[in-house]
Amino acid sequence: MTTQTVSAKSIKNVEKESVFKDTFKRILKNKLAVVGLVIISIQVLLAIFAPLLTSYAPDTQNLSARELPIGSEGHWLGTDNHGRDMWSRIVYGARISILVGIGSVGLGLLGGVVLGLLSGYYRKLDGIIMRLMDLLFAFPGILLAMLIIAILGTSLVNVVIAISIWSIPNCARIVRGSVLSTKKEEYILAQRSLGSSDRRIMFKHILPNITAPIIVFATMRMATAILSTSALSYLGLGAQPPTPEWGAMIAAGQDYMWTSPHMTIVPGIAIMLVVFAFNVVGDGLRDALDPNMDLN
Amino acid sequence: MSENQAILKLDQLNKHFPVRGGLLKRVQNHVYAVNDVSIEVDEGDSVGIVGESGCGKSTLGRTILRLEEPTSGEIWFKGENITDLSERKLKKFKHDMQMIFQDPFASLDPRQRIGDTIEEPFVIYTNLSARERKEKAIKLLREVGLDETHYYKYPHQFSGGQRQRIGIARAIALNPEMIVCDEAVSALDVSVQAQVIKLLKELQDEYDLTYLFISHDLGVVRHFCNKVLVMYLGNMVEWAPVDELFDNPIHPYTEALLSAIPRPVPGNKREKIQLRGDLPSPSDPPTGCPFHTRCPIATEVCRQVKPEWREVTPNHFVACHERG
Amino acid sequence: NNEQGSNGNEEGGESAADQELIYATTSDAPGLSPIDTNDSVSSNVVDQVFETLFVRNSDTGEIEPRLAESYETPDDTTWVIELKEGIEFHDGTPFNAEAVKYTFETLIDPERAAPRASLLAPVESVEVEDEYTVVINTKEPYGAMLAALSHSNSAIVSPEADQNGDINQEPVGTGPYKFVEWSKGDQIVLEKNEDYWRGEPGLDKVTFKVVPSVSTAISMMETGEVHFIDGVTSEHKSRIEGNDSFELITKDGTPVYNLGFNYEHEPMNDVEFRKAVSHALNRDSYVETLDGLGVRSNSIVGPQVFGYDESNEDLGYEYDPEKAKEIVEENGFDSETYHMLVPNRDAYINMGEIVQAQLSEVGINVEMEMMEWGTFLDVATEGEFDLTFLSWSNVTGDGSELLYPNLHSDNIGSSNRARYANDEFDQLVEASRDTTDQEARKEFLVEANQLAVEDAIWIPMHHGVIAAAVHESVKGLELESTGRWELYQVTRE
Amino acid sequence: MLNLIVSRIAQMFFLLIGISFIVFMSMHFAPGDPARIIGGPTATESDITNIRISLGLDQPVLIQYKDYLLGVLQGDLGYSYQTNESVNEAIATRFPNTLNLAIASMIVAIIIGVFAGVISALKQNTWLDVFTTTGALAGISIPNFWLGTILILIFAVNLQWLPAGQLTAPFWTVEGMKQLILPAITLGTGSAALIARMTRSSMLEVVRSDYVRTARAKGVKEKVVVFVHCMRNAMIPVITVIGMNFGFLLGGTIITEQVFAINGVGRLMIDAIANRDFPMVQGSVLLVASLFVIVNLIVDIVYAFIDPRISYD
Amino acid sequence: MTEALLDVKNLVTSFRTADGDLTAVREVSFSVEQGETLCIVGESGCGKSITSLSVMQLLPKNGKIKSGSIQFNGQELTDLTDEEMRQLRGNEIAIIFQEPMTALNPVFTIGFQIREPLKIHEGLSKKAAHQKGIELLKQVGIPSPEKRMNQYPHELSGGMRQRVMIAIALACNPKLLIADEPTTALDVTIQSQILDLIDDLKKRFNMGVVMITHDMGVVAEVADRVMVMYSGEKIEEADVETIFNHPQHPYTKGLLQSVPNVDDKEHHLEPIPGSLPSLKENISGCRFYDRCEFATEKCRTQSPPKFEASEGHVVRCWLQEESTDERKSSYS
Ligand SMILES: Nc1ncnc2c1ncn2[C@@H]1O[C@H](COP(=O)(O)OP(=O)(O)OP(=O)(O)O)[C@@H](O)[C@H]1O
Ligand SMILES: Nc1ncnc2c1ncn2[C@@H]1O[C@H](COP(=O)(O)OP(=O)(O)OP(=O)(O)O)[C@@H](O)[C@H]1O
Ligand SMILES: [Mg+2]
Ligand SMILES: [Mg+2]
Ligand code: NI
Repeated sequence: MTTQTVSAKSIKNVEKESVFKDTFKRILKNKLAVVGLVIISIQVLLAIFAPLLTSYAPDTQNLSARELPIGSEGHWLGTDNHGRDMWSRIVYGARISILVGIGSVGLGLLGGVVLGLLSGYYRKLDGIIMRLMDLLFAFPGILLAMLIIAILGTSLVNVVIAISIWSIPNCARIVRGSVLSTKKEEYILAQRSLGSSDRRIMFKHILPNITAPIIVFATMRMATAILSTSALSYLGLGAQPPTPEWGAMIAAGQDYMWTSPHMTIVPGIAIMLVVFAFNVVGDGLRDALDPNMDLN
Repeated sequence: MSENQAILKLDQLNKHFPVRGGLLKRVQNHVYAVNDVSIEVDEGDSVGIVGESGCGKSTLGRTILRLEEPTSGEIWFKGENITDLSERKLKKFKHDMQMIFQDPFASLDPRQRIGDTIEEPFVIYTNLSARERKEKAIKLLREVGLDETHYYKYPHQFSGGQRQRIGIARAIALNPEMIVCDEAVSALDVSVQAQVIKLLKELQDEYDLTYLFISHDLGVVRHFCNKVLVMYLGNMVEWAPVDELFDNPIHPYTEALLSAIPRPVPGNKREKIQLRGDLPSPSDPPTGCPFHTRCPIATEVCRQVKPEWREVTPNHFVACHERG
Repeated sequence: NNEQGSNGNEEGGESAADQELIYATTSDAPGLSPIDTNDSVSSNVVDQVFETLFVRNSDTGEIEPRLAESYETPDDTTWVIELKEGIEFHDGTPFNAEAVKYTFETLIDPERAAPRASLLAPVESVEVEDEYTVVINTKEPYGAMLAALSHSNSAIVSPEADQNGDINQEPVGTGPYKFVEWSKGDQIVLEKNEDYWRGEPGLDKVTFKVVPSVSTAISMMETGEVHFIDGVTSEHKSRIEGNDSFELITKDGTPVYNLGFNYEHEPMNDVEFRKAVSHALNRDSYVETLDGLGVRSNSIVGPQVFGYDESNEDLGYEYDPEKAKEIVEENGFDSETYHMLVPNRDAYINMGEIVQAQLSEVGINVEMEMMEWGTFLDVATEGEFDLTFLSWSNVTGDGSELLYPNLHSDNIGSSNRARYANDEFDQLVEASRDTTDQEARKEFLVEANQLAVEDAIWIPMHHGVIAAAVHESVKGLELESTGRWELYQVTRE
Repeated sequence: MLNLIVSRIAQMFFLLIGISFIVFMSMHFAPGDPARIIGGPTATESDITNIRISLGLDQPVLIQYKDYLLGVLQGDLGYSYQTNESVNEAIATRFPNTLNLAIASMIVAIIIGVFAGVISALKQNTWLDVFTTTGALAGISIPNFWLGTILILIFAVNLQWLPAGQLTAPFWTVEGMKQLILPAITLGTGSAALIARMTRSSMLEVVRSDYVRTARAKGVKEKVVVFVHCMRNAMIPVITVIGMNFGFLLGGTIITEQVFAINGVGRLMIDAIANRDFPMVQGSVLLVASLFVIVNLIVDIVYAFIDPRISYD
Repeated sequence: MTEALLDVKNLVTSFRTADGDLTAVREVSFSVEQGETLCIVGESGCGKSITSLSVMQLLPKNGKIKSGSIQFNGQELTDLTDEEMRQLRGNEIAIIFQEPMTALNPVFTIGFQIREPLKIHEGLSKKAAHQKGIELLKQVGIPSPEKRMNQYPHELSGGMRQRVMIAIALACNPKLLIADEPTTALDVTIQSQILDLIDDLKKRFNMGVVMITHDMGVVAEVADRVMVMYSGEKIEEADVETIFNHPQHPYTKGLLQSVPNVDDKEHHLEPIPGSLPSLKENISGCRFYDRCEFATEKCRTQSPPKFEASEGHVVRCWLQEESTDERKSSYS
């Protein structure tokens, strides 16, 4: 018996690894997704090690070294209109965009998954929840966010809240759709015939089986969230100065387009790269998590 | 345990699915999936339920297990009426009734290890410790011809036959008395199919199981069952012990069905009874005898009046105006 | 070229279009009536269509008659104003004492709820003495009366037009340009008033286009779609200067941009705190970022405002971070984070960022909150801030009109957002308002300013420089130090 | 079909009431007082009170909402607090610009998106596919306010090919079209990219399907297989994306109109929100929401034409 | 011996996959004559469909014929250009697929889909094609064909759709009909109708038919000759009587033993233990080795060659070696 459990244990590890490995292997086959992963990793590293990677604080001004161009001594990405180091601002901005992305997507998922599960599983709740979602859905996203910010006030935290509320209907729909199709699967029926409780079925059997679309949604949504945050900051509804939020940096730099275009172009490229990365990784994950995809 | 005591009794069981539509999603119509089914199943029986696709076999099976709420009629299990029991009270009976599904690739939770899948019934119904559960699960795995190395694997790592064995292991985990097999072997290749049928038979001998064996493969039914219910468009057509039914089919539908089966004997070109047309829609069933639109011997009466359910010879029931 | 004029319509059309001026504004005017609006976008249009009784000479700062011929003040509370004769409104209504009476009474009528009714708040009654003489009686002596009467919002409207129509949509005045059409959110078109009493104006047509982004507006200037923008800020300056076909016109102005405190919050009401803030701010380097589009001064009443005196420059607290740190440490001002409310507009954001950075260097922690203009006004008026910025575009260029609304205790809860209350100061301001003798008024104002600066009630960040960019073809545009401009003299070549 | 239209309109009705309620309440509870904004920085407390009474803001909120709703039901969206302009008119004058912009961008998006998607699906795994796919992904990743600024910088300022902003000429004139190009590209890029992605994956799926194999087995020419047998099926999910995207596009007009100085509903809305001009916010939000619902209704109708399996009776 | 209609020799088809190449069809040879029905049987995944798709040259994108020859009417199909092959498809060679539910294009009418081959290969006008289409539908036993022409696939039942597929396949009187499990998805009563129909049409037009199935009953009913496949290989081929009555390969025997007989209650089911090997597995010996009760050491290491057990009865099993040593076929 002892030998058996030992061998069983080693099997366990092998198998666990292989499911994870499988997806990872598939992702690695997708060159674009690898590029995305690299960009995201760089962003995460920048975010974590920001203080080590910069020699200035992102909000330290030097009014006598304003609008230095790219490649200036001591400021390889130049400085902005207050003489702040662009490189530190970009690096600290990476932190913000990651946090905002995770925060808003996380909150949105929380709401969306619960509502989606309930409405997909219980027919009776379905009508009410989905009508509510339709209501939110009929607002163009930015507008919804603007209204929410108008009520809550302008701040990055409120942007996170606004974007997460805006993600809820999307997420709920996706989850509901997956629940509806998963609910019909025979293994769920099998579970019901065993006499499992609804809660157990929902959280132990349906939820793990719809993680793939949720993960894909979350990754894609990170991209949208980052983009929307910057759009809101651009409209002056997001990050408060001197927060080095990339969208706010673009907005601030826009007036200097003609004299110091790097103030706009650098954060613009940063946003684009990161959003691109999340999009390609999302795409790659979708393909990798879809067992029906033939890889060729 | 005394033989020949009815473990399951269905009395005028109906299951109609509402079809919604229109502006306010009102019920516009019904799919008459199961109509007035009344049979008695004895302990130790293997009852075959056969019929064409969409004739309500699966729905009947699910309704019996109360996975679908019956529209009307009664279900008696082990002498008790379980038709209207609440979920809580039903749990006791669910323990004794299990189900095996058709699709070996869909009936196992792809994200759950085989071990967890098999332990699931213990988690729901018992307070066994993880260790005890695992021991039991491994015992079950052995019983269905697998071994403990499979315990930590995921369903996709198994072949169809192996998966079906896992499904069986899960179904017998709680020592049930009745198992509904919904097309349990249809998706398997013949060589594997034979393995699974053999396993099911062995288990029946060992645990005194009663099977409701839903299938459209009459060959398998003949081989596996001792009683057969033929259904057509949600209605009972014929109900008899297996040899009686295959040797002396009475209903023209049963006859046609039997004659249509290709026999694995070359050169044996028998005269087939060809049925006209297709199965009518179960949401718009014909009046009178449901089979009259395709019946070679239908008369005016068949078009008007629904035939009665009659015992033509002992234990041989039929619903037909013309025969018997 | 006259002989060839018949050569083609094209050329003819072009020369007609030549006398068209397109001005770009970042937002649409809320309305076009002097009575019903109170914002600079509206008054830019109002100033072309309407006229006031008096105007302030932008060079001398003196107030001169415009629609008025002359005035007398028989006593402290009576103003007798003679009007010019023979002037007509665009709709043909004659301009006379009745029109003036009608305009002023409408302005102060509570039913009309004119936003700038306070301008004539001290007025008790307006009487018509004869066709061209009007008498204004005030409840108490009102020193800033002439300044008030030269304010855009006290421009004279056609009573006929106001009673029969909506002058807020279709304005009718006596000015050099007549209203033609207003497509909301897009543009306002004026055309020349051929019968203008001072002679035909230079332009045939004036279009006010709404272009929300200044960058776009400048781009449009580059493509020739716009000829004139104002309110140019430092970030656009070099772009404009870099273009040979643009001309940047600047003029020292009356607006003052200040850092204000909330006197109902601790420790902002402690003069030590304000001193520390004053010492902490390097306003020289700040003003440098404005690239010439701002004037450094220690005085709250700016150099272009009536009531300014050179001597006030020596007052106040110089940049001295060490001293600021000392004060902060002594008083423990570094123990909390202060809430700085900043309107969501370029100039303030810039100010806010610099102030925040400089304050943090001496240990004063400030958290910025930006707000849309509308919300900002509301929140600031409610007093939900510790520090804030505001500018006062002093349209009358009179010190009383700056100190009274902003810092007099009468206006706590409305325009005195600092909620500053100081009896001594109040008395000085009141005196400056109640006196009609201009010399005496100036004395009071200088003294009040002195007090304000010493007490660091406000910290003046900079005094505005009015800047506009025009296409080289635009000639004759003159800016007033209040930021106003008239297109009467303007032509295009 | 009629059934569908009727039920959708009924649905829209409830939806719009819901939306108007949400917007009304949120605006009222948002900080910022419209009266104070109208009054400007110098208004006194009594000025403000007068303004408030004249706008009816002194009434209880629910009464205000009821009055508003009654007006809306009679087709009257009320009057702007800010300019006293009729909201109906304000919207009517600006809506054409927004619609032109949205439609032009949609056209740009559909043409580019479908074309790119089909090409990259047919040339799967070639450099062309990689290029298009990467391009599409980059397209969704560009912040459109940034793209707009850069397009102006290049095409209007440096090259002087196109005007930098505003829609003044009607869209059918050469001038009008020139004015539409940059904003339409700015706004359409994201949607084009989404459509391209959807088209590609849907096309790939269809190409693998059994019925396409059947078509080949019949000896149908490859071109016909692609453009007749595949296209129509592949377009079914794409149309949903197009419908959904319209909402995204409408949202995008808010920013594009800002960048390109276009006098449209988006800008009306953003100004109205900033100025707490409630009736204007309400009116424009209702318009945008109904537009969204209507477009999706149209999508459903188109659907029924393309996909015979769908019937709405 | 008359020249065969279809002659496949040593066909090898493989797929490029994520983990390397996968050979789905290994050295398969068979031939079909006019008026003859060849049944290919075998369990799921043994390469039946891929064999037929190879003949049609309709393999999935990642599939490729590696080697071998496919001669149709003396013409080498593997050498044809895409365009030449297209001209043959639907015209000379037609195919019916397993799934009637998905094989028809959901967005076009039955009429459109049935007119297509007629217009392409016969050059008929739309009107003429329409008439011919109605006739064809009548021929396959569809009631009120005029009405059906304007209906969409989803409005038809599974059996009806399969009839439509057959009508489309037969539109241009093909010489060879490949039917890939045409009745697996259908009910027995419908199955017997369809099988009868194919048989009837075969006789009428003297077609060669390749019928793919895994149902031994169907084989017994329709086949003239039978080819048994196992894991990508042909392991036995003979006429139908021989296969059922004198099967030689242990797999074929096992297969027959596993099929329950409706008529014979006493029939003893004897399953084959184990399951199919994965195609990925590289097996040097007999691919049936680990399920075979007669397996020897030789079976494990060496792939068996083809033995001719009797005239036209080919078996790939070392068990044949002793009995048919002298008749060992030339391919070894
Ligand atoms: N949840 C449901 N809602 C509506 N109709 C249903 C539902 N489940 C089954 N039906 C209908 O009831 C009828 C009987 O279905 P059922 O699945 O019981 O048939 P079956 O005999 O098991 O067929 P098969 O052999 O294809 O499995 C069918 O017409 C089916 O469409
Ligand atoms: N596109 C593909 N890529 C990789 N492998 C494939 C592909 N298509 C088929 N295969 C593999 O080729 C083998 C043979 O498949 P084929 O479809 O010929 O089996 P079959 O005998 O027709 O089975 P069935 O009875 O289930 O139809 C299978 O193992 C399958 O996994
Ligand atoms: Mg079923
Ligand atoms: Mg196949
Ligand atoms: Ni600017």
